[in-house]
Amino acid sequence: MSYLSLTDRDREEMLAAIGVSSVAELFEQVPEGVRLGRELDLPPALGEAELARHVEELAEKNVHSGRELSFLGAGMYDHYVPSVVDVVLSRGEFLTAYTPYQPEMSQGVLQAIFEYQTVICELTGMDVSNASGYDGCTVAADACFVARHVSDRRKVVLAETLGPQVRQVVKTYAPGFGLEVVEVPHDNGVTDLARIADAAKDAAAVLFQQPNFLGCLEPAPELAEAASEAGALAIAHVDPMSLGVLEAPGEYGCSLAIGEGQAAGNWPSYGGPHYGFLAAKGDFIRRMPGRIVGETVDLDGRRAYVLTLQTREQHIRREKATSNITTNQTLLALAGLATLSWLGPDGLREVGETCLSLAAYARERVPLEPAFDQLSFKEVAFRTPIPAREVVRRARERGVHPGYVLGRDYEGMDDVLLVAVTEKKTVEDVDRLADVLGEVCS
Amino acid sequence: MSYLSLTDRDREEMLAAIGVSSVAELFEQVPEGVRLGRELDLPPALGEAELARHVEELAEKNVHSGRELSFLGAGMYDHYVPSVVDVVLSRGEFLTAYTPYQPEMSQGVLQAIFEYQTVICELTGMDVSNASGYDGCTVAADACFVARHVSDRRKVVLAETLGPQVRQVVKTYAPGFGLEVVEVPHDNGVTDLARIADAAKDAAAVLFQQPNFLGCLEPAPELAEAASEAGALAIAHVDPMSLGVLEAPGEYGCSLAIGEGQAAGNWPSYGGPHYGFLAAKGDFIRRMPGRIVGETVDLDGRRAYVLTLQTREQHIRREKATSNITTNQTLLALAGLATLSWLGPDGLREVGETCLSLAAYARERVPLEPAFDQLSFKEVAFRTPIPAREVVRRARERGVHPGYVLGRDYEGMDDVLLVAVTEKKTVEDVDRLADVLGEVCS
Amino acid sequence: MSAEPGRPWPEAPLLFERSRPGRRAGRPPRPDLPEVELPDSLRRARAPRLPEVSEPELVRHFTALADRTFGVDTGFYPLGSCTMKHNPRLHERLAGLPGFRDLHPAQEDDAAQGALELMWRLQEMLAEVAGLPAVTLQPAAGSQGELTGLMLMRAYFADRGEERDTIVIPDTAHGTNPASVTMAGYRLEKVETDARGNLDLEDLRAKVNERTAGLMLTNPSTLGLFDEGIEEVARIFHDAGALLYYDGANLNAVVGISRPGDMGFDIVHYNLHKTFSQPHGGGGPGGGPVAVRESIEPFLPVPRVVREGDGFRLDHDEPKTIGRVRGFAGPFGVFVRSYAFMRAYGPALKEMSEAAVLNANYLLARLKDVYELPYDRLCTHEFVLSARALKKEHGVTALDVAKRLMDYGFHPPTIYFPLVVPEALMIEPTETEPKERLDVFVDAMRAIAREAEESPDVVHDAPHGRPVRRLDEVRAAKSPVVRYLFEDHPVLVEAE
Amino acid sequence: MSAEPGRPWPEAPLLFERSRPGRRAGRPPRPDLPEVELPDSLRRARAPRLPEVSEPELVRHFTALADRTFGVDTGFYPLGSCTMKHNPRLHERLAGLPGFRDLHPAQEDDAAQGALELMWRLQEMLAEVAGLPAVTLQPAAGSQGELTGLMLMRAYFADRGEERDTIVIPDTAHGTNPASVTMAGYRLEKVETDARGNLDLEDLRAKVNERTAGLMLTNPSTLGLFDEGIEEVARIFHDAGALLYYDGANLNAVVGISRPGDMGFDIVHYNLHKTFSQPHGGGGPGGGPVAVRESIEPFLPVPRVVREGDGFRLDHDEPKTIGRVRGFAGPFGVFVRSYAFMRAYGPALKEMSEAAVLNANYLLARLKDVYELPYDRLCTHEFVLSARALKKEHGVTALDVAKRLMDYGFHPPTIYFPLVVPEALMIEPTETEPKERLDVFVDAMRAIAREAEESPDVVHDAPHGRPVRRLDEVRAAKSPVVRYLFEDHPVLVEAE
Ligand SMILES: Cc1ncc(COP(=O)(O)O)c(C=O)c1O
Ligand SMILES: Cc1ncc(COP(=O)(O)O)c(C=O)c1O
Repeated sequence: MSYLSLTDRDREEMLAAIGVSSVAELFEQVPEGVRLGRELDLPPALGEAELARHVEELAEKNVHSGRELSFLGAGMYDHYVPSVVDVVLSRGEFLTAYTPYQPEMSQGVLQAIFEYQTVICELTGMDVSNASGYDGCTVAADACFVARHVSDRRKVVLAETLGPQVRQVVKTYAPGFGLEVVEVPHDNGVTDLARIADAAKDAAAVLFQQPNFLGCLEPAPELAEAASEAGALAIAHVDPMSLGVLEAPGEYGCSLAIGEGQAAGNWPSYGGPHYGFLAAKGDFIRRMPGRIVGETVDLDGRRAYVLTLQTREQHIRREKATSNITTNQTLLALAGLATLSWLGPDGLREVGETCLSLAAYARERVPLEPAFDQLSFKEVAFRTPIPAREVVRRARERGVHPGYVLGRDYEGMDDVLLVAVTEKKTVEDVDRLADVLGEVCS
Repeated sequence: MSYLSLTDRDREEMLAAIGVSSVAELFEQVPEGVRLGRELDLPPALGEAELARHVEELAEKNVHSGRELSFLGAGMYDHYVPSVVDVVLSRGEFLTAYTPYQPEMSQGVLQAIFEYQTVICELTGMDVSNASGYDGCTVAADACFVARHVSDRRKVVLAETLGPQVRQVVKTYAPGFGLEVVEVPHDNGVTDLARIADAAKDAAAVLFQQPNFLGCLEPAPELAEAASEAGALAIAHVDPMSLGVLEAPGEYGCSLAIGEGQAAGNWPSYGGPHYGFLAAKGDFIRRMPGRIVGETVDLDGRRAYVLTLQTREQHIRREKATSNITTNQTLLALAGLATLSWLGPDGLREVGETCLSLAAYARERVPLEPAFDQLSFKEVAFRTPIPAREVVRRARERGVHPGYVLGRDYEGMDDVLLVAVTEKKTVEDVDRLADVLGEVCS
Repeated sequence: MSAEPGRPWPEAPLLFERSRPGRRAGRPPRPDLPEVELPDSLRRARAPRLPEVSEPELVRHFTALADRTFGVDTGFYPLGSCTMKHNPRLHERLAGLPGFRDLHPAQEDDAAQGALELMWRLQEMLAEVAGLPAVTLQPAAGSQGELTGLMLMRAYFADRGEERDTIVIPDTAHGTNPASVTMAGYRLEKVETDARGNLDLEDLRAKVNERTAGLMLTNPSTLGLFDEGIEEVARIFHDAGALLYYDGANLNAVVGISRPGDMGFDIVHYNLHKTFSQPHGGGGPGGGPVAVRESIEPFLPVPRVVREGDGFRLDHDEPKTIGRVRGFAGPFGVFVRSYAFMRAYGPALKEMSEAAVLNANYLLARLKDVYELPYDRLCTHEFVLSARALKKEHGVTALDVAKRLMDYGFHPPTIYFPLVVPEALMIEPTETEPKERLDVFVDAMRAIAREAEESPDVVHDAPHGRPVRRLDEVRAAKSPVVRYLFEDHPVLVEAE
Repeated sequence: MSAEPGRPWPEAPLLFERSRPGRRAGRPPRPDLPEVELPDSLRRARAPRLPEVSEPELVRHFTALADRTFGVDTGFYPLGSCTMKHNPRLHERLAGLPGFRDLHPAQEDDAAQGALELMWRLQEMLAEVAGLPAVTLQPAAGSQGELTGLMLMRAYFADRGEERDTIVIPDTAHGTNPASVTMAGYRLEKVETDARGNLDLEDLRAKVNERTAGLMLTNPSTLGLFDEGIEEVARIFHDAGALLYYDGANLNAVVGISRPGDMGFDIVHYNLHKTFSQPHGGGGPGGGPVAVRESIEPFLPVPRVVREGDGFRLDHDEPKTIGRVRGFAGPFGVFVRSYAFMRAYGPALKEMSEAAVLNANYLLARLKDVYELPYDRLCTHEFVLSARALKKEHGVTALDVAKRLMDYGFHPPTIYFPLVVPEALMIEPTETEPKERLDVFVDAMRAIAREAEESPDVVHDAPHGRPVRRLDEVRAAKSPVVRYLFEDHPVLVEAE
């Protein structure tokens, strides 16, 4: 199958107009020596029906959340994705538009991004948000790049309770920025204040996560204060779905707030595409990485929206740009806008309350020791009497995926299972988890 | 959950503007005696997430064509529904528009219906098509109503090989039309010419199906000729997906052509909604039931489309209308338009060839006696050594639904299994069917 | 290329005009099998002239046509009698679940329990709403529900050996009612509407007798008024041994407030595509289930969805059934949507009707000083104004008002119906509209009334902002062009 | 209500302006459990001011915004360097299959075999297209592919104990290249383009030395020209022990015709959202896989998708890896689309590039007599014209031409890039456009050239048929308003 539109007749007329006798002639500019003298070695072409069947067969080989009762979280959550999202994703105009370089052609997507920026600022308590970053990991690297430019310090501090993948990405980027990375270990599931204060002394920034990767609520305000007092930027990595009940980073002294947007409006989709968000206080506006949409007027004085502050960007600033990002995650961010608007302030708060209650219920109901004696938002870490991997294996035989094995990322946590609940889970679901864990652990 | 938009404040302001003190007052026009004094006894309200989960659980209880290899046909077929259909079905403007009474607001849907009418006319070899009927059964009744008005005869003849449900619907409607219904039995799977000729003598119309319900190709041209010679209208019930390879009814003397559109662009969906099509030769245009879109111009001479010949319709003609239909199946018909346009003449022919070949292959490969010694389009009836119901039961245990038990509708066919193939089936699928039937029948 | 640069409506050529020989989109599977010989008499001689277009152009074509179509998703759509409410997108997801979408209707009952359970539960809920015990989901739309109801009357009386041949219908009735009466083989008897918009009881008593099979009534009526004499009306018919049929098109006004069964109706149809939110799809699909009293249940169409223990099945043999009115058990996809809709509200469905009636009365209150109100009462979910005065004083008709509304971004109301009101404007806001939308609609209606006085031409020439201006409908009907004719297609448009 | 009756663009208030206290759409589940106490320091004090809107209004809002957005589905979108081709709707179905959409990325490998197999097969196909053996799918977009490539260079040389700090980039390079160089901590060295649009070999030889880590090149270049000296270019760098990086943004020109690996490139990124049809979504998502030679494979990011027997798994421990550049294994949904796209064409992918190049050369042939062509050669999949003459003679700039094209129903081409061409108009039709679309585009471009001469004002004032006219972009940047500020929101528009 092909998606081409040219008929043989079209081809002939076009070649004639060009004044060549064959398509091959058009490629004479390609030196003989570098031409591929053969057909591409690719599997045979498929018609749409055959292709659909083939890919459906691949999809069938996966065990998705409809096939087992899953408590996997650890950064990707199965919060409910409302059907209004389908309106955004299914409209060809949004789906098939490029970055809105020509505002008159793209007022709709520009306005939507402006609305998204506002929603992110409201959630995080910030003044400016970009139009999205790649994901919750790369926005952390972006944030470090900002810190690198507003400070002459050459070190960033990462709380060990910050998502492992987030830390890994920062470590991959840091050398290019000329930044050294220091990690501060946790103590009983949360970050040690004294050690943060100490590490922050000569650091450009301190990054921590709320709620943290171990499922615990950090003393976020104190962490931010410790960082600021040491002259480092406080940067919080937050879960958008928690911000109906948890305080906004902007309210406790953070300069930047970042996060993974997936939980708000995107399906897990085996890891992407999703969106990362990055918001900051007003003073950082001209150091922000990525697209930003601004409000202005047209010649007739009509309100209108446009990509703005482009002097930050690479097509103008080139090597002096605040980032190299061009393609971002707009469509996913708009799904986030639709979801958060559908929830509204009350709905978001209710989601948060439900998560808090279910997590507390799980902590009681599950017949295992909580690994940490801390407050939870929607995740609880439990100690398992046998290796957590084995618990997962046995539980899955019973149709339940009990959660994430923290030993995957943390030394000495092979017997720690991170259980995630969202508002989609019911009391009965948690009961079933508890019963299955009871069975397989005894 | 509700889809209401009024806030308490809105309500107050509105009641004030109306000059009543409560919503209850608005209902005082409803006599005390007929008011429902209590709450409706309905299951509790569900939020979107809970509702989605509940309905998904219901859907999971069904064994659909993705869960077993199914050869069920008998009027509903799993031809491939191309993804362009999603464009039509997902656009809110098509989805949420009413019948296009105001042409300036609905040029898009009007033009699409005009295109649909053209496609149906091309397939059937007719001059006029309506904008769709309810389904392949009711259009048969509509056709009889047409015949009833253009002839003073009071009898319609139905070939017994015409779909059982089609015949049942005609029989339900006929008394109201003052029509008597006569059925002509089949002989070795096809309609007996002599008996049709005989029955047609004092009949207003003769209805037959090509390919017929038993999976056989009728001598359609001869049947039509026999009907016409007897002064009865020849009306063919045809499968749109067959009309790339099978002759168009308009070419062999039929006055009307009708059919079930599902095969062309609609999913089986447990029986609906789908669309029925009804097309006729030009002389019947002012007797056509249902909506018809016509071409005209606007005040500026721009080409435009509009519902036309409305004097046929009930809102003008009332009791003298050619039908009572108002709401029809437009959206499904447009899915048909998208599908047939996606296929084009070549694609439709190829679908037909594939069906013919696979049916012939099945006839060879399946280790059972064909019940009839006739040509097949995409369905073959086989005799089973044990009751066909039992064959179905056993085959389904092996993950294959082998087909439709003709004994459901036809006396003495409890041992006849109707196997359907479409272009979605592969040679390997047919091999698997053959092997399973071999196992379970021995 | 836009023939008129700067004109926002792009050209929309017909698919057939976009067609090029040899161009194609879909490529069906071609197994490696020999082609089958067919006798020439059966083999197609000339290929159908389907469009030959590529997929990209196909997608653009339908996108462009959608852009020239106005739906509830586009804006306010107060089309009276059509209940154009919001259609939840969730329903499209649910109807598209493989377990429903890919389920063959001939699948064995034991492998379709989820579908059967959904239909059975929907029947139960509909029965509760109507106040009648037995429901068939089979009819495809309201009109077919009417016809089914009339066939049920016929079967009911035949079974009792009674000869009744007349159906009484009010002058406000929708056209489908008389049309259904004819198709069912009944005689028609018209009855008048009185000064308050109720059935004229005098006229009624005079027309109901032993030949009367029944009444067909929409209540609230197409005037948007609840018949205050409904109890007496029911008495008159039941005393004469006749039945009452309820046209459910206006059910949106009274769900949870008053039930047709309690009003005295014996047979009721629902319009799932109105009251219960099946999107209307530019003309359809719909759903027209019918509910009846015990005495009529034996005659309902087959198959019927019945419960047996914890299971459900399709029951095909009911000796007294009228038979079947469409294929299979009905438009299942429609049931999924309406089931979801009712489960979302639950017992609060009453709030739906309350909001619908509140919205309508609010509009009425804010418009009746500028547009004539033939029946000066509180309305239910819709109301009918008249442009008679505007026409007399400024030559501005209901049609003109409707067309001008388009320029303000609204779909026009239903016009010239019901027939008893001259220059009728039939306005139904539905429950899902927010007050702001109603307010701007009021502003527009009032502005148009002013324009009618100050600058009638701008109203006469409306619409100005749509892809086309007013059409030559006479020409369309006089020399109908109802299909594309390729090289023989008449050139209507000089411009092209 | 449309402030200007008859104006086809309805008002589009911000969601926050549609908001009303207490109004809502979604109602999340609330289990019957006690609320949890939180310390005040953690508990949110002031609720975020998210919009409070009903679902019906939410749907209309996004529908209205979509109507004010132009996509490939709307029409011709010849945005140079962006490869705005048709995006098959099938891909949306496939990416939405529950087996993919609802699959958690931390799911055990044995329960994600279908996803892993799809990624592995995609890697294999991409490797064949690039002519390089090892592929990572992780990078989120082209820019991140660039950065990843540069990090690979750093790791590669570090591993060999070599000190190299400079990356050579041509003056035609896209802005992301220099930006990536900086972020990777490299120095930048610019090289000139010669009169034929190839790299200036003299200049190049002078600038490549033992400090040179590598070259970043787009080939065909952003001028749409294939570098005729590419073999010599490769020799120069390899002789100096440096590496060549291929910016794959223009790969659509040469798939199946010439492979970067065969050209001598050591590292390649692909833009799945350009060449391989991931819809661009108004800004993203994208996918930027990177392919490399054996010698660089050990440094690729983790996790890597590897085959083991008939199974597949994620390999996390590669001692020499640069680490991870984004979460999980990459934007999986994008992979599903690109995989399906490549499987549809199979070996015929070459025809895709042939058609893309044919379409571009046809447009070029029909336009070069009215617009200046700086490099008079056959082009590849795109070409760059200059409006310099128009500007000199009639004061009509590339920007004016772009804006006026909107009135003819087209999305404008890329303008003012590449920087080496004054008043640049960079036009890329892609392979999916039919000839008729190209012809009407040619007509429009020629018509605009005429208008520039005869009625330049209509061009200067363009667009006339869009929801807004030209914007005050200076004001937007001078006093930025980048979020809604509720009661403190500045009133920009007198009208409102
Ligand atoms: C009062 C009334 N009755 C009956 C009908 C017919 O219903 P349907 O269109 O579902 O066949 C309508 C539809 O507009 C109506 O308004
Ligand atoms: C030549 C070139 N290089 C790199 C990029 C950046 O790619 P992406 O937008 O995928 O990050 C682009 C995008 O426009 C481009 O045109």
